[in-house]
Amino acid sequence: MRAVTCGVMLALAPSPALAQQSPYAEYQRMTAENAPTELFELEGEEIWKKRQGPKNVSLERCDLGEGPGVLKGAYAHLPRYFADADRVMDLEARLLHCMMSLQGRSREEATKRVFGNADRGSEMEVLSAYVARHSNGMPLRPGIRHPKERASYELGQKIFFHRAGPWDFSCASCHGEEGKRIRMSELPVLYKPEFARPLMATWPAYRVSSSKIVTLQWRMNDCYRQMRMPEPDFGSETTVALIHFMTVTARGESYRGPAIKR
Amino acid sequence: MAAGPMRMRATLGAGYTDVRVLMSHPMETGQRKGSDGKLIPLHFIQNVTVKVNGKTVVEGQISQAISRNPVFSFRIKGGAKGDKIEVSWLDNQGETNSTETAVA
Amino acid sequence: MFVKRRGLLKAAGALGALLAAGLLRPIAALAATWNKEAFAAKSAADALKSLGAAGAEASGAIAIEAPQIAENGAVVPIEILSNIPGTTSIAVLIEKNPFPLAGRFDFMEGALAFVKLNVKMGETSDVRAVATAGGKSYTATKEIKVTIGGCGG
Amino acid sequence: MSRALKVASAFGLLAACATAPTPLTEQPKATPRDLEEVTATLKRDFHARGQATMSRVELDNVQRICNLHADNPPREVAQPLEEAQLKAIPFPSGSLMGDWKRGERIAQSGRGSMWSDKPGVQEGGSCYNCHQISPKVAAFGTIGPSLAGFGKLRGSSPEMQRYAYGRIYNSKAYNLCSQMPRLGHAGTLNEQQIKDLVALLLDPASPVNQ
Repeated sequence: MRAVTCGVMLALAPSPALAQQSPYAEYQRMTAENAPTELFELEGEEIWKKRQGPKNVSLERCDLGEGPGVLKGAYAHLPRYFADADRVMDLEARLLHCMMSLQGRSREEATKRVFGNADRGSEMEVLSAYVARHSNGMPLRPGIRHPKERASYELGQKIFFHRAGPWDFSCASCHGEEGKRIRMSELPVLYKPEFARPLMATWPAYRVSSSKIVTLQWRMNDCYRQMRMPEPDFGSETTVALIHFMTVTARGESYRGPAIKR
Repeated sequence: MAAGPMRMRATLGAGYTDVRVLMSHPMETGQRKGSDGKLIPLHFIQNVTVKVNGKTVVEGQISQAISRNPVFSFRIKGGAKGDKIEVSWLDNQGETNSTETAVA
Repeated sequence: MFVKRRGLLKAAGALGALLAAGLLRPIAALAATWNKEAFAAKSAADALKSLGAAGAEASGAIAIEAPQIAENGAVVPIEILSNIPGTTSIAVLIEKNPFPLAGRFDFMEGALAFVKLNVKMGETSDVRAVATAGGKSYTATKEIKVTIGGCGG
Repeated sequence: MSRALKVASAFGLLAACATAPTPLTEQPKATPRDLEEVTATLKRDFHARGQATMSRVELDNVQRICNLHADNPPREVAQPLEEAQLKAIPFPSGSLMGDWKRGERIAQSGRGSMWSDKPGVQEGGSCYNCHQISPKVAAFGTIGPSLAGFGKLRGSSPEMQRYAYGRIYNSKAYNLCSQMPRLGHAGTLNEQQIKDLVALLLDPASPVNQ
């Protein structure tokens, strides 16, 4: 009861109309209406149902937190703590977990090609689009009650502001001050709810400039590349904590993806 | 990329049926370089045909200026639940694909 | 990996080889025509001439819905509706593209003169819609600004 | 539902969500323990790729101090560190003005020092990502100040050349917790490339000063 009340109340909290202020708002609305995301969701559905791995089973019994095989609302409640893995997982970490535990695949094999390209998407990308679609219209309510969820949120916050690497960058170097741009790209201040909300509610997304679905694990990876840091492991505690931190900051926002990004 | 799946939705609107169709296609302009540094040959859909219950209602001719993974919306006058909508395409390399759905 | 090649005409042996070589057009397959001359035109005026729509008259009855500013020229959504009675075709031209004609749609009995599509734009340009009705041509334009963005990643 | 809860929801308050953390309103300061924890986490969760080796995870003293003070260290802490950074800049002798045309190319390019780049120095300063520079270039970032008219306002004296060179080589020598990378110190740009950027800023013929 308490959790439900919480979610409803948060959903009532006003969401600032930030997107409307952008000169690109009209473009973003029209591209979202006419995006080819469904094509990728369809591919994701095929992968979800495809028998794979040494155990030759599909992912249809994968428990994304709402029970084995339950897709509705699963994405809106991630990242969250999973007792079977004793850690907080985001969607991609959880999908990887299912590939390993259900399908019997090795981590090495399952993560060989997590980020695809325009010519060929990755399993992880199309699966993310497929799963996320089933949370459309539902408020983001990531886990925050379990001590490990709390710890993950706090770790994410610390990492967000942690400057390191040859260019001395933290996430906040680009996403810490209002009204800034990189080239023509507007930079959301991702530790503030009014910025995190519209952003986190639209991942994963079809990225126009790369003609494919991009995921949050990819976003973390590519930010660290441009921060001149070494590469984070796919689905690691670091990337999950950052995603968790930003999703908790955005909590209550209605999920409206997979969307479209520049 | 080879041409891939299609997806279509046909929904009753105010006085018309809205047909939204998605096509998986690279729509190569012939100007883009691949990872090997060589130009990727021109490869794009040239013809799009919409049929309602077997009768052609829209014939489209398009160029490489249509975005990768094309998405089109058309509107069919009137329409009723269960009407069969079929969309097909043909590209400059002779590949073709089609999909059909019933108006929902 | 999971991209399918469905209904590949090329697979049909000798016929496929001819098709691939461009020696035969698969007219039988789709009864398709493609106005090569109009699509090869390097100016909007030449393209319109090839379409038989030179001297189209400006019309307020053609509605073009498109964003004023596009964040990425690779995908620019455009929606065109002709309210001119008896419209039988709509052509879409991106004036500043190397080959301006992006598409031409013929509407038969049963279809509204409406199309929504995504086009590529190399730069800021007028988008022109040309409708034909009763053997006459009508036109409307809308400017779309295209910006580029990103930090090379 | 209790009366209190009804009141809370009527006002849209979050009182029922005692477990939900309060969002931050500003950048927090890290503690020395936080830095240890985060560095250890990154060491565990990251791997070397290409030129991006794991040594990049280790903090130097400048990063440490900026993290501990939320980028706003007290003057007495910042000053000695800035001085040490300044002293370590290897200023070349003679003119520091290179070729502004090459400088413009370097300013435009975002390449260099990434795991996806070829090792060694690339022709990339990423300058337009954060600064307006040549007024002709419309796609510029705004994280740093506009540099349009930089030399026109300041001239191109040897002192100004030295300042511009130093600022590009190691911005932290002038403002300890500046968001600008230490492009020379980090090995992203070499001496000639920094001279070319100095020319882009100061040369009267550069588009920056038109």
